[in-house]
Amino acid sequence: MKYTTIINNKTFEIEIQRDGSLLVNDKVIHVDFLNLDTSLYSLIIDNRSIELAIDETDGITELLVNGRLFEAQVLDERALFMANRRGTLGVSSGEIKSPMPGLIVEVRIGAGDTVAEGDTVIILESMKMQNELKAPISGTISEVAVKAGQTVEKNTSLVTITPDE
Amino acid sequence: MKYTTIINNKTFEIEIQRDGSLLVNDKVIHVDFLNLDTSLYSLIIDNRSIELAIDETDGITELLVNGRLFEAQVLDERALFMANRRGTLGVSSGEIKSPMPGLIVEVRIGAGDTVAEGDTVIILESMKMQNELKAPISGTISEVAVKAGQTVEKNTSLVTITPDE
Amino acid sequence: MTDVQQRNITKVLIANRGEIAMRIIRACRDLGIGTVGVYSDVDRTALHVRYADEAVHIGPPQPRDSYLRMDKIIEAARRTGADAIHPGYGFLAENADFAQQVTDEGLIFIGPGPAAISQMGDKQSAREAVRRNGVPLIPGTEAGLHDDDVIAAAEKIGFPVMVKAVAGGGGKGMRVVNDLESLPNALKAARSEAESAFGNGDVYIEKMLVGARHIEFQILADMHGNTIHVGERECSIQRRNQKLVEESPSVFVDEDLRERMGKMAIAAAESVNYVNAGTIECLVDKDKNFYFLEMNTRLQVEHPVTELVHGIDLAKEQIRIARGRPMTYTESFLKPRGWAIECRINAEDPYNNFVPSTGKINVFSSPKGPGVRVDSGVYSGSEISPYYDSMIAKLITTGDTRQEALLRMRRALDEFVIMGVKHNIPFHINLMNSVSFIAGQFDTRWVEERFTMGTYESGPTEEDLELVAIAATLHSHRRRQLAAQVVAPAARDTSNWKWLSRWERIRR
Amino acid sequence: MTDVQQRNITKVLIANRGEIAMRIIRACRDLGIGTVGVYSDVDRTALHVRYADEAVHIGPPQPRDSYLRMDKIIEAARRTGADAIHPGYGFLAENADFAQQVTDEGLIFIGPGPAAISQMGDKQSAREAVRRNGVPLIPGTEAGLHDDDVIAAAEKIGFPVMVKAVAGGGGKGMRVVNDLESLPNALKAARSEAESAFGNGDVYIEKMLVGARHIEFQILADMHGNTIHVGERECSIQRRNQKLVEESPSVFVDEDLRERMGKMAIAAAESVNYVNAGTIECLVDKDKNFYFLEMNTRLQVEHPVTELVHGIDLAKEQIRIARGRPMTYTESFLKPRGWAIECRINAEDPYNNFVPSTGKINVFSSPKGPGVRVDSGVYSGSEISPYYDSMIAKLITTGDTRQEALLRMRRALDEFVIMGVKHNIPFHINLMNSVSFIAGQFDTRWVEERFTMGTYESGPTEEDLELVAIAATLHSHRRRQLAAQVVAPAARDTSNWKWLSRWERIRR
Repeated sequence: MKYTTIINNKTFEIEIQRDGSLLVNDKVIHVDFLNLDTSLYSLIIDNRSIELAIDETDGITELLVNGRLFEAQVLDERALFMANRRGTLGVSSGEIKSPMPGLIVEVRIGAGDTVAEGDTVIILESMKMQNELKAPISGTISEVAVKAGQTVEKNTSLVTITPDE
Repeated sequence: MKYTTIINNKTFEIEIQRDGSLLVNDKVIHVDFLNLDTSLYSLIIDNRSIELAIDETDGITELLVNGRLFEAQVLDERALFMANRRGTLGVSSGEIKSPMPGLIVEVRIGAGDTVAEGDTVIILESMKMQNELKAPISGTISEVAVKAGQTVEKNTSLVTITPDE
Repeated sequence: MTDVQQRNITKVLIANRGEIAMRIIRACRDLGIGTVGVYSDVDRTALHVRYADEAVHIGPPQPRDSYLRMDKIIEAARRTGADAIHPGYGFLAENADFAQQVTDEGLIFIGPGPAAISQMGDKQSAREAVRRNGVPLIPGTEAGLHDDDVIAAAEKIGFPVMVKAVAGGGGKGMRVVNDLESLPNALKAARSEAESAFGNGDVYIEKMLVGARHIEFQILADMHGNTIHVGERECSIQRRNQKLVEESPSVFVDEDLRERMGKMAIAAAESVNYVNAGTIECLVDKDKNFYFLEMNTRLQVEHPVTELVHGIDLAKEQIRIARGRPMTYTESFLKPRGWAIECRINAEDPYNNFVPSTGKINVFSSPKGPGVRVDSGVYSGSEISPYYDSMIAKLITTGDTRQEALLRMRRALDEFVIMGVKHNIPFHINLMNSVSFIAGQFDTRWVEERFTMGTYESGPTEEDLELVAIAATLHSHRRRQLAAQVVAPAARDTSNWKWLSRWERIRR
Repeated sequence: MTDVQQRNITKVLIANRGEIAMRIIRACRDLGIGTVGVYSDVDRTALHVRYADEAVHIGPPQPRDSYLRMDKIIEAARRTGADAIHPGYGFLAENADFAQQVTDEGLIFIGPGPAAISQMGDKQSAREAVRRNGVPLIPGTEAGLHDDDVIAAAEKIGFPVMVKAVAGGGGKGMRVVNDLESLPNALKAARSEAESAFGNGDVYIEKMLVGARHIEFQILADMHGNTIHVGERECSIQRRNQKLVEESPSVFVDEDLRERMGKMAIAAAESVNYVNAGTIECLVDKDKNFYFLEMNTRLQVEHPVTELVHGIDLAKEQIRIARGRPMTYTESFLKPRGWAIECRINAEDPYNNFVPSTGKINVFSSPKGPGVRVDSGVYSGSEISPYYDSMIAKLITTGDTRQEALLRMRRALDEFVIMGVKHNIPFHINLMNSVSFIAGQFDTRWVEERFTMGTYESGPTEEDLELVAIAATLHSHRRRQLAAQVVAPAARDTSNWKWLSRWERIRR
């Protein structure tokens, strides 16, 4: 099986061969990859031993290594083809979702506004805190789905940003 | 559903009623029994909170509460009927199994010998130790399945004792 | 011994949740005292409910309907026969009414008396009380002065000063003034802003402390007239007034300062006849001038660092004091042994403006070994709900020296595995790598103004990335293979039971 | 400072497994030193393999084919570029050949030199060495004496005495003799028994110590001529010569005895020019006479109790010494701070003659909170194999006093959950409840001769039994309901995937 794996905007071509060895960017690598418990894994390559906690949700693989979190996209040939056709390969989504249930305190933008990556877009009150939700990418606000005073559930879509061409 | 549960040679008649409440030896009890993780459970009855680790193997339910281990037999009506017919209800088995893989160092008894509960029957070497395996009940040795010098796997049947009438 | 009534405590109700409830349950168990936990709907499976001897349900998740319901908590104590209530921190811990009601019910409140709580709870009455005992306050003026008097006072205090609205809040009517010249205009602007915002144009000024540290002293006082301090805690690593890292001792406090501040802290506690454990919070400027900020009339989140360098158990000492016994110690603690650092592990995303994160903790594997203490109220499988604060654990390390404690903390942070919610362990790792933190050079504004995740995070090496990419790929690959197997169940020729157990084996 | 070559250590290979491998990996991490683990076939998923920076496979499960293979271990060090090897305890830790080979390869052996290991490894040469430095030995005779000389010696030594065969083993040729009268016959019987068992009738006698305690002293020595002791450990709680519980300090040791035994321990270590950490094991009789038993030339299982009462990290100190640095401390430790107790948690069944138990650990949830340290090499999901010893964790608690440490231990034992293998936590719980143990009244024979599980275990109350019966019934009931669901798959109308996830939800 051939996969294209994108992590930190870097692309790795990884082929899993019949004998279990890997071709990583055309280099042969022997790996020892074991599941230890629920989402805990141990990987030994060339005597180097690392332990990872791995979770996969909505097509994003999250990997925790020594306290640091990585997000990877693993695409097989079909998924790669589809992603290329849609032009969504490696592009961050412009959708801001509510990271937790809470109360919308302030909506700082309106549809049609332009925002820069990192601009505060919405203030959400939850867990005794006022939390600033920021634009993940630069672009134009295409949709604002909530208004101040509204309570929202976790993962509610709040604002959509269309990236600049 | 009605169950007969035997623990420490005491018998409890427990009926699980349709509304989820219990009849324990004819007394109505409301319980809050939750699974927390793998074999961890929390039980609250009448504000009393206990945590248990529970495992069931070969019809024996093992329960660990505050560092103490209990073994229970839970029989539904059919199983109770069968056990009564076979006369095996609440009777410890006279079979000695190997608790771990190891080497039989010594067999102290032969078929036909009588033994008392607690007599050392076999010496098994494993984990750098010589371990004495003792008779779980008093009775007559009906079968000796191993001899000194033999290596055995975990749970190998070693000796069977027929209880005295 | 003075004539104090000795009271017996055989069962304690803990009016709290999370790690502090666990901390108090453990202290009670160490003393052979029974425990009663209380829980809201979402906390049925919480650790404190599992570990308490008894547990009483007290209502819906919202704190105002459960953990803040004095009537339900007192009723729970009565029903279970508890003879004392420990409030923990937060919730009802600093509520004088609650302390009063508990006492009126004939129960023991494990904490200070209602009068001390209410005197220290009000900023103005607290300042008045401690001033009488000679405790230094941040220089400033009273409210209600004319501009001329304010200006004269400012000259005496020295610049920079802060102009603050009496009715203030949210930064409105507040001005930083760096020199005498700008003061009249600033006063005018602040008054008008406050007038329009709050309908009250009254302002006062306060000296602005630049580069100040937050340093606090642990106090213990019993009913026999003994009041001691148990050394200082350095709590300057804060973000939006939330402490993130605490240590004891403070790199900034020498023996002389410890002695002077300790005396001040005892005087502050004695000004309200304080009994039980409490904390005097201060700001200390670069020249080692210190000023009383407030007193917390309860056990603090960060109490473990004090316990570890002074070999004292503060929670047990609280119970002892509440029983009417003399404290175990009658001398203040002037010589910390070694160093202790605490990192608050919060369910919040350090890469995304520290937004809190909710959800189920899939994996919670805490570091172990020498010099590591973990106080937590969660476990693999527990839920982080949006109803309560986001702290999920406290990780505390000790060492002979600050450097050793720091290196241990780094190791322990690496070893800590929490999956399912975002958390701030990466923040702490970066902090432990920052030169300023290692050198002990920081003040209360440092994290917010000068610390960013990017600065101290070296990008992963090419080799690291490749390892992670390989793991991600193999993980996805296996999941897909498994999914393919599952949609073709006809191929199985074993019983469902066997097949299920095989499935579980594969997943392990 | 004497002229000692300073050597750098940047990467340590740990030639061991289990909790001690974890202990050393953590010490290295605290020091910023890289780590290499080694593993046999059955240890691929062991904790030490997961936590080491690098891991090298060294062969089949049997120790002789893996953890005892010097060649493979040295080869692993060479391949990974490790510059030092830590042997832990057991396996190759006290093998002089191994220490020599490691040194010959230009690697650093973190432990004493080969000469000291071999001198202390042989009972006879050890006795000779320490005797030269005035260390008291258990009174007795040489081998090879005539009966008359033996009888004369016995009169001087005093009764009871033990007659022992030189070629002895397994109790053969051994006799306890209580008075002079019975000695001649006993000698005759022992000689004839030894002759027929070993073909060698040579015997000697040794004073029999009645009611003796096993007390040992921790030693540290560096290359700069410093040798200190770090106080005593009480290790009398044993079963079949296996220590089960250790504490520091010992209730039996007063300041005077500590000073005298400490001097003796230093003299014993100096008799072989000992360098690095080691332990002098002694028997101490009721009259506080002490006798050298043997020296362990390595870190002990029970080293944490010493660390906790003296605020020292012995594993780090070992590495420091191996680097050629002077030790951090040059004075012996005479004043323990507080008390520490260690319980060895073994996979063995205390209700069934302590038979070891193997299998998969389904649940491993270790106690937390103040005053609790857990050193372990296992986790939920790991396998206990029959190839290695049965210790799965060390639980260590501390307190200001012995009583506090004991109560903490009780609490921590209650909190410890291990499922899947039988273990000896019930033994420790009963021990902590025993009056003799609480009073500190025990000797090395006490557990075997006077402690039974039944004596100290109060039967469960009727109420407890009922609760447990209810839990067992509900558990079985749910499993059966679930099984009924599974054998009727036709009733499902959701996809396999959804159904599987529901199944998993139900199981949680």
